[in-house]
Amino acid sequence: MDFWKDPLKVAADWLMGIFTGWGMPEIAAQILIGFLGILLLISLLMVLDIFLVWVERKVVSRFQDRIGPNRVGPFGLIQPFADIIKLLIKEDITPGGADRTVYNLAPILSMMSVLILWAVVPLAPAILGVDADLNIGALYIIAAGAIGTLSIIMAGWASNNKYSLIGAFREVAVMLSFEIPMLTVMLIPTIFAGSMGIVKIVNSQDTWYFFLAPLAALIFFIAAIAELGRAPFDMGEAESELVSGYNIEYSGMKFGMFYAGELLHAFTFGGFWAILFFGGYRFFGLELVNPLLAIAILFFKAFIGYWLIMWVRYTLLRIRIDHMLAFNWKFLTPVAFVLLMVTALMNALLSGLPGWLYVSGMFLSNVLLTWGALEIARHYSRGEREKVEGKQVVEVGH
Amino acid sequence: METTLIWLIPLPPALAFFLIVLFTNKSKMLSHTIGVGAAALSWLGSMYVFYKAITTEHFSGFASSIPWLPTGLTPDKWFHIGVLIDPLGAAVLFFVSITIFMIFLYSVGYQNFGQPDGDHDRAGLPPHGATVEEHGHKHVVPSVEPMYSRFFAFLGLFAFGMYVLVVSDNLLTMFVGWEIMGLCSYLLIGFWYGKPSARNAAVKAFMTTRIGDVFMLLGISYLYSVTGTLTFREIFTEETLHMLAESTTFFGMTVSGFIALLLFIGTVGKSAQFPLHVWLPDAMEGPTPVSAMIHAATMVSAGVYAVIRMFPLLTADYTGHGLTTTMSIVAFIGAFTALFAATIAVAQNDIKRVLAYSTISQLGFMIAALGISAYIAAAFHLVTHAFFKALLFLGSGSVIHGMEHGVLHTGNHDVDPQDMYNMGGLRKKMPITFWTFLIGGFALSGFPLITAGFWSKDEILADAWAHGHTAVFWTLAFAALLTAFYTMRQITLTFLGEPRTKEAEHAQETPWTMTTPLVVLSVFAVTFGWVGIPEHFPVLGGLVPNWFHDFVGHTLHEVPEAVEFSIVPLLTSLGVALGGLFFGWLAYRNVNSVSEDRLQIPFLKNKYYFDEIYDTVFVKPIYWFAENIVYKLMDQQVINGILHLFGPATDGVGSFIRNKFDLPFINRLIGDGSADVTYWFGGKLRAVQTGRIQHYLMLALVTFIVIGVVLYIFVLA
Amino acid sequence: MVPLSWYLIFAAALFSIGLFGVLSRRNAVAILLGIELMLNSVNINLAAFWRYGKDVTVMTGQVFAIIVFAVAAAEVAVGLALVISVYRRRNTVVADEINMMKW
Amino acid sequence: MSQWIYIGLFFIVGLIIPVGAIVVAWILGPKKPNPIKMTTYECGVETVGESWVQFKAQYYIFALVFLVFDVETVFLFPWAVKLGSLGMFAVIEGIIFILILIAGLVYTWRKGMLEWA
Amino acid sequence: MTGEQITFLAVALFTLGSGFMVVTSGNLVHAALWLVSTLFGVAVTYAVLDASFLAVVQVVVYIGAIAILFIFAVMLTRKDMRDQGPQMNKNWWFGALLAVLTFAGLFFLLQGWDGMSRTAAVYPSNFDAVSELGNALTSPAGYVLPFEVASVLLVAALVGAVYVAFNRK
Repeated sequence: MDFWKDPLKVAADWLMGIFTGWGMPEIAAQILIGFLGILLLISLLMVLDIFLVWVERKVVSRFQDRIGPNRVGPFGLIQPFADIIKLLIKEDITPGGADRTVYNLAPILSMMSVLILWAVVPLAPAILGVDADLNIGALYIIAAGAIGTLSIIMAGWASNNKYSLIGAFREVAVMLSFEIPMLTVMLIPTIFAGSMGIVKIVNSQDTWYFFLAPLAALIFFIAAIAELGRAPFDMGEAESELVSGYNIEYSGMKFGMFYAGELLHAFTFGGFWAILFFGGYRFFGLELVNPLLAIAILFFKAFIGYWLIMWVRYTLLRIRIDHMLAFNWKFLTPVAFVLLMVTALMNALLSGLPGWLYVSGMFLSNVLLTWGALEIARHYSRGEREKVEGKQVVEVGH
Repeated sequence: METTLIWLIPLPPALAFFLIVLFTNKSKMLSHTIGVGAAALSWLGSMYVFYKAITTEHFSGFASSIPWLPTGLTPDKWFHIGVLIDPLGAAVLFFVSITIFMIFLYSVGYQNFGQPDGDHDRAGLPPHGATVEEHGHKHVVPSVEPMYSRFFAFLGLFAFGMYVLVVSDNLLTMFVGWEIMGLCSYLLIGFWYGKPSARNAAVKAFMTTRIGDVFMLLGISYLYSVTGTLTFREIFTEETLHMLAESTTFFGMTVSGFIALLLFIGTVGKSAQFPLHVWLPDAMEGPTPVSAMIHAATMVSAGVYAVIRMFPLLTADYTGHGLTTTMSIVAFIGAFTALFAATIAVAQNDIKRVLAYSTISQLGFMIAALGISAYIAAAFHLVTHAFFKALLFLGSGSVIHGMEHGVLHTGNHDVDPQDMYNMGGLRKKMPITFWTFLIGGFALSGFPLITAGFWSKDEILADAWAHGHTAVFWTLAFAALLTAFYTMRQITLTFLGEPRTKEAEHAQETPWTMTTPLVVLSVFAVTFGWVGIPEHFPVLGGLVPNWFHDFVGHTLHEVPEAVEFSIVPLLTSLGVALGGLFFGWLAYRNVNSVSEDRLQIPFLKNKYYFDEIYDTVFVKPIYWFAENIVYKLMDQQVINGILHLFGPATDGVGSFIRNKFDLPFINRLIGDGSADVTYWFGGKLRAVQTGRIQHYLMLALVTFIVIGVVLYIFVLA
Repeated sequence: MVPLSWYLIFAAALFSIGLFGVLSRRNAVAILLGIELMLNSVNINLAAFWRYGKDVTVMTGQVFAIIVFAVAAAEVAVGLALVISVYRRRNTVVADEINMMKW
Repeated sequence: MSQWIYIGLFFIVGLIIPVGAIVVAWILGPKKPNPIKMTTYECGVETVGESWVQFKAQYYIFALVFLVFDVETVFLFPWAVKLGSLGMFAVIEGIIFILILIAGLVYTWRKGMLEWA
Repeated sequence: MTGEQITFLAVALFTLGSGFMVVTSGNLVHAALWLVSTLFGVAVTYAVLDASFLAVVQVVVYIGAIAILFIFAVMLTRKDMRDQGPQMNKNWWFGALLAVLTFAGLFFLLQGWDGMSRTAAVYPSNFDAVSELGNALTSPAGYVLPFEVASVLLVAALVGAVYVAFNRK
């Protein structure tokens, strides 16, 4: 068994041998190995998370035409570790009126809700996470998100602070609202793959679903940003008005949990975007060469997604909450529903046609739908504007 | 084809109801178009089915059913519902569809479609008329009903109920239709809810019929628990009926008899038979002809229809000689009602009340006929009666409408346009109405040979005579005499002679939407009798085959043989009809005012004081009950429902007993005992009535647990 | 292997707890919480019956459970809406004080 | 079942890591609480009144609408899974289902419930 | 005592405990949070029962939506953060009695049933419950009508709730 073909497998077998050698029952050994594997994965993720802090800071500074961390270590690479140490040795203060249990539970749940997402991430053809025979992956993502929502409202309520409560309400309202279009577009890969299992979705993406449903991919992206509560949808922690939203009363490692959680969450959703619409770890058969390579491909795609999220975040302005919700309920959700109907219909109509025809049909329908939706939206919004500012003459070219 | 169609027949009115209620209720035009259109559709469907039925050789019925509710019962785990049109059903469907269609058409005119809105009309009150400027001088014309669309919606729902009842092949859906109609009659009687009298009448009708319906439901449940099915065809199999007839139950009655009795009580309520007849006359509070005609031609016939349907059950244990308990009860109630209602009708002055009572009496005829197992005669009379009574009611409506014209013209609103003593000489003013009404009247009083009423009534009498139920025979004969009498009285007072009031002089003929139905119905009122002429009838017998007999006869397992012809009933019916008519004319040809009416006996006029009796016996105590509860609740402090229920209840029992012994018995006997009982109940029950959801829950739960334990101990173990 | 009885008794216990909540909480919202527990216990039963039924491929149990989800959602939506509207009118959510429906 | 064991492990580990981090921080960090530190943070301004703010009913409405749509969308997942093999009938079914949803959405919209304020 | 049994017992105890806290805890927000943990326990029970879909839906719908709605409702219907006054009504003990009785009755009836000791059939491998569920929900032979009616029900609930609580007239 060649180690480089599938290192983890080899390691697992080796451990298996050892444990059973110690006279441990088969099943227990398996569970223990699984535990270790998961521990390894999550620790790596945490490290990655720390690295992400650096990435984020670098990228934002570049966007804002600064240099960013550059003192500690080459390119300030050591900076995040310094931050971690600071967070660790910082005194964590619990405000007076806080509801201690809930207050302490919130950051933990927040972090957990992100970490458990990785349970269904197929890292490579050989390392399928546990998703190998879990047929409800898509919903699992949402379920984890639900726990995240809960953690936020717990944090906001428990810290007994006006700002944090308002922040939590806003955050939750936004997350809930954008969950609907997200769920709806998640149905579309499900339709194509004929299964909710993430692995099946990945494996059935001989053509990336992005080409079958670009609009769905777009909606998912937007909804994901809102789920993450990052700019332009970062109403929950609108610094200028709410200082920092639901986590205002948190300090030290607890705050660190929220912060790290958010970053990792962003990265994870980049990953899911890639998985659902860009073929996950698949890249023209390259993934078959070596599992590690497959993982690299997946992370690369995830990174692109993450980078896009950052790009949006640091480019766009914060949107007012009423606009945000109106945008979701009056535009995104209806469009998502219509898209779902159209996709279902087209899928039924075009099935049986040669592949290229099928794909192009799907693509075209999406494009048309997007165009129509935008047209309607433009018309509507112009009407609104005219209601406010009276008739406007829009010269061509402006 | 037919079966599918039968499924579809009830739908259009229901759809019309929802359409009107939900969408089109703003536009009167649209609403009545939809309503009438729906009625027409159902009518066409029914006609097609009927045609198919009469053209099929030895027609025994179209039936189809679907599994509907899974029940634990074996072998067939499903409760089936379905449609069934057997000969009887076809006949009923025939007249029901026609009459319903006619109502829809008629109401367009009656509710003054196309007239201007009233000056001071309010929803919930009858239109008061509108003043219009016409070249210079203004004058008053009838104004359109404010709740026009709603009216058609209700009619639609009603029609739906009736069709469901007719086409359904099992007691359950039949009962559903039955109840829908009960609701609709409530809605339509109280249509002008602005009038207290209408409100009360509506509540009265609803309550009274409920009494019957409860028993009917009991009967249905009992039947289901015994036979495990409610489908007619499955109940009326030889072995089932035999089984039912063999086994006996309470009061030593056979199960079949008992169930039939329970179902019959439902009919008593629905078609206003003797103890529960009080609601029907008050039902005339509804928009005049239409709801009245619902309560005359279709809905109340449903009651009789139910009994006819259940006929095999009723006669399951009937050996041919000696009526069974149930049958004799039925026969007695029918005959008694026939006579008793007729006597009341003689003394009524309200044109519609007369007809109302005559309806009760005619229904009595049918019930009596069924009681003496004159199956076909009853069915026959049901159909003919539906036609001519519909005709009469629409006619009276037309008369009233005409009178209202007069009232509006003179502007003297305290003249009651329904009082026959304000009419007279209308034959010149409204000829169509007159002639059609005359035909209807003659049919009702059984004018010999030509009218439908004669043949059906004659057949009932003949049956009664032939099977030797002389008591029934003479009662009915006398009732028939009275019928002819009051009919003629009505005609004389309304149409003949000279106008007795200015209003009557200015009455005028009604629009075509109202007269057309009259003409149509009058045709049927005459001709439909000819399809049922007995073979053995002298001269005419056999000219036309007794089609009705053969056709409807096939509903039963063996066609009942036609009765032997005998001269007595023939002479009797000739005598009573002609005699009654003649005396009626003689007595009233020159009566000019109420004072000269020698039959205004208070006892008759006040309907034997039935309302008063019921009031003291039932209504007052209920008021006591309510008042006590409410009053007690007012000054009742916060109660801990259950906790206090146990305490006071025991204590209450004690005090109750003490009262029983302390107070002298004589005091109780003459004092209102019932009131005190209710008072006591109220006092104890109020503890439960806390308005707290949780207390109710607890009480429910306690009851549930107790029942469960009891069941377990006494039944399962 | 867990026998069916465990699930049923577990469900029964959860049901009774919920029932207790419904019967004895003062706050209307808390009462609704109790109702949620009861609904869940029912669902446990349904799932258990599906799993322990003769044939796992017959999904009736799960379908039923899913319908119960829908019903629960509807119940919560309407129930809480009622509580809120009562609160807005009477400024209380205490079930004992919502007792005007006496006659 | 088996995959759920692993997911359970994920939950456990997912709990252990943050808990561990926080505990470590708690051990390492100094603990010198004083009243000023304990006060609610309001940009240094003294807290005025109850730290409870009036809850805006709008949030509740969005939660309400979300609840309904959430359930309905979840209902659609089995449908989506089976869509390929069930053909047109199922598609129509689902479309009707979604149309009913949209009807609900439209109602809320028309009723002005989606407006902020 | 197999692992499965231990798991089940642990989960059951956890669930029942949280359930008890739901109905007893004084602070309503805590009660709602306890409800969350109860629901989570139930979700795990589903997982133990191999009803994956139910388990996930339980989390998505109950924890993700219903619990949040409850928390919002609590916050909407309270004058300040803390509850004052007793949380139980006067005859809570009677409610407790009834609850116990109910449990006793259920228990009694259940152990009278012969199917009680039944054990689960082996879960067929490569049996995709979700797609089977999809079949059941969408095939005309299955539960199409409930499926559609459910959506109608939900929309009706939405309309009703919105109307009852917040009609701005």
